[in-house]
Amino acid sequence: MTDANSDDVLLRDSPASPGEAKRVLEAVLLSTREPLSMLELRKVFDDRIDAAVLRVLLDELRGEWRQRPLELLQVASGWRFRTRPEFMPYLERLNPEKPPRYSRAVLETLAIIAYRQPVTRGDIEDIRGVTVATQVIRLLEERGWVDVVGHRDTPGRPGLLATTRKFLDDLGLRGLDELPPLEQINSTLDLSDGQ
Amino acid sequence: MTDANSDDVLLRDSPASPGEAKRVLEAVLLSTREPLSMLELRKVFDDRIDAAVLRVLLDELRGEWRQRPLELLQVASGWRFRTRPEFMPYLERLNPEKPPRYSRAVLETLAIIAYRQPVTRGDIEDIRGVTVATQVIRLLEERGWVDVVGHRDTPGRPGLLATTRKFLDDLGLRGLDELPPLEQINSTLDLSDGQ
Amino acid sequence: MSDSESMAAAAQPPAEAVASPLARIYGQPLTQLPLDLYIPPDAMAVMLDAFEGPLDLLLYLIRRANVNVLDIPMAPLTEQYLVYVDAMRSQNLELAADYLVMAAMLIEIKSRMLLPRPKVVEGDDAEDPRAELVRRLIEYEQMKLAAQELNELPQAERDFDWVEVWVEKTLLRRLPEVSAHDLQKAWRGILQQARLHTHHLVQREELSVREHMTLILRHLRDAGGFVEFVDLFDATRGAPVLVVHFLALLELAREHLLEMTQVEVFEPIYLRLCDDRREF
Repeated sequence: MTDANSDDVLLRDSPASPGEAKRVLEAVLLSTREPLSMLELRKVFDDRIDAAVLRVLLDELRGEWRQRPLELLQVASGWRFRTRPEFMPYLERLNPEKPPRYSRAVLETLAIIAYRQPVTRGDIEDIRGVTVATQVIRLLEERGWVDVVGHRDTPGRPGLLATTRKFLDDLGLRGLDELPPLEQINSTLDLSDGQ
Repeated sequence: MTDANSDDVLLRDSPASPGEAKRVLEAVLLSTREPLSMLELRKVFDDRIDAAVLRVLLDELRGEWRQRPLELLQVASGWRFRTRPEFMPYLERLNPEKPPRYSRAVLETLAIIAYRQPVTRGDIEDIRGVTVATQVIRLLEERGWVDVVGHRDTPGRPGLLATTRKFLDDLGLRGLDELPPLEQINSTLDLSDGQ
Repeated sequence: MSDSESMAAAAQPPAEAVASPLARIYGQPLTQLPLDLYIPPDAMAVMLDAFEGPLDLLLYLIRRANVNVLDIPMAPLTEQYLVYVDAMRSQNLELAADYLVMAAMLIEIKSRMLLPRPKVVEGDDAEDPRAELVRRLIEYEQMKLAAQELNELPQAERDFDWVEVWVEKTLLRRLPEVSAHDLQKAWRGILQQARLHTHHLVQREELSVREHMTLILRHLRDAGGFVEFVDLFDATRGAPVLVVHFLALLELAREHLLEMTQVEVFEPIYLRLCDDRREF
């Protein structure tokens, strides 16, 4: 697709113009609870819109919102509007319930699941060197960030934990490859006899 | 309040400018599903905004959204954004609901009015062999498919019902002669009679 | 991490004593050890919370001593570790077993370091007793840093809210759809249900006559119930339409739905709805 601007591209059918289609996209994306995949967005137009045109419209829409208090974000499951972080302090005044802030135990467990998935609880304990409390796993499961994707074929058949799509969505990531890269601490062991 | 424009009015404290305050309002109203009362909206600014200023900002915000796919509404319990009704059909495609159906009573009444017009309610009852509920007629009238075109000069002067132009339009017919012919019904019935 | 650092800093006596070295690490005298090991009793509980486990404590000790994680001086490290662990235990805190397991492991590694190691065979790496510990420390530190970075990503509900504008579902009243075919089916249903003689009720009906009956009634109603005969006909629509229209008119008269009046022959004919007296 070489079209830089959606105005050049005619929709195959209704709605009448790309501008109108963009307004439809905006309305739909602002009023939906879940991120919308390209498939769903095309369904909004009864599949009478090219994926490439849709892509251009979404990019334009994202651009239009650049200076505004919301941003259109592409996450793992699709497109969704979110408030910009600088407005959070105002929003928090309305909601006396404190947003979740996770302990180091929770964050480290999450990091191990995210970077080493799929892992068993035993794997996590090996890496952290401490017992992993059941509540920690449950907390992550209840947030919908982690779930059991299988079982390892070892005694006890421990559950294999992995991160979910919601985890990526909630952190504004499109895929695991967008996770911050791991610090390269020192890959080669210098096992000199010094001492 | 004589201020036509919020730019004249300085907020007593943060946020820095009325324009910024408007963006805050926008972010808060767009991300909250429930209507926000003036009290709550003032709380967003830690009560450091005059109710009158807030009022002006809300009016301006409503104006800014006039041409956009959402509208800022003042309802009984406060202010909220709402998706404009014309975008509902698109949203519907994401979660299609089963279309409602008319009851048999409604369809038969409509069929009789369509094929035998103009007819009185008594005529319909004669043909169907049962009483026609007032709601059935009213439903068809409210739909704009049926109306009273005259009265029969018999005791009680019953209204004569006929189908409307809208009925033809909604069914995609150019005229009543495009209704399926009744002979076909005859032949179907003949077949079943012959059994 | 900052918690644990500040903790240790608070625990550190101000004087930087220059004493005879307790041990030499890479030729450097180790004088730091005893100085920062005094931990105020009330800080102990915080201490346990501050470290995420023995690996975390070890990393803290290593990083603070600024030694290479790949070449850990086992003796002083073990010693420091044990001092911390003892201090923790002395507070009657239920010390996690993990800390004790690690203590045993450190002691074991330390003692193996003292044993003469087998000569390195060509192409075969001699296993350094610390290798496993180092591997674990590196992996843990990697995850610890990753956790911090994850925590810095904007997070739903904490740093932003998803947007979901209210949709008033009732605004869209979905109306049932009806097709001409539905009407035909309904009609068929009526007939079957009533078990009427089909020939009696259903006959070839000129639908257009019925349609024109409705048109005429509507025309009359809109005109206030009274029109002149000629106004009812639009000659431009062709003879067949005019005929059907006329037939409809006659049918309406026959059914007493309208009256035709004429004062004299060749005078205008007027049509009046039979029911129009209600209005006047």
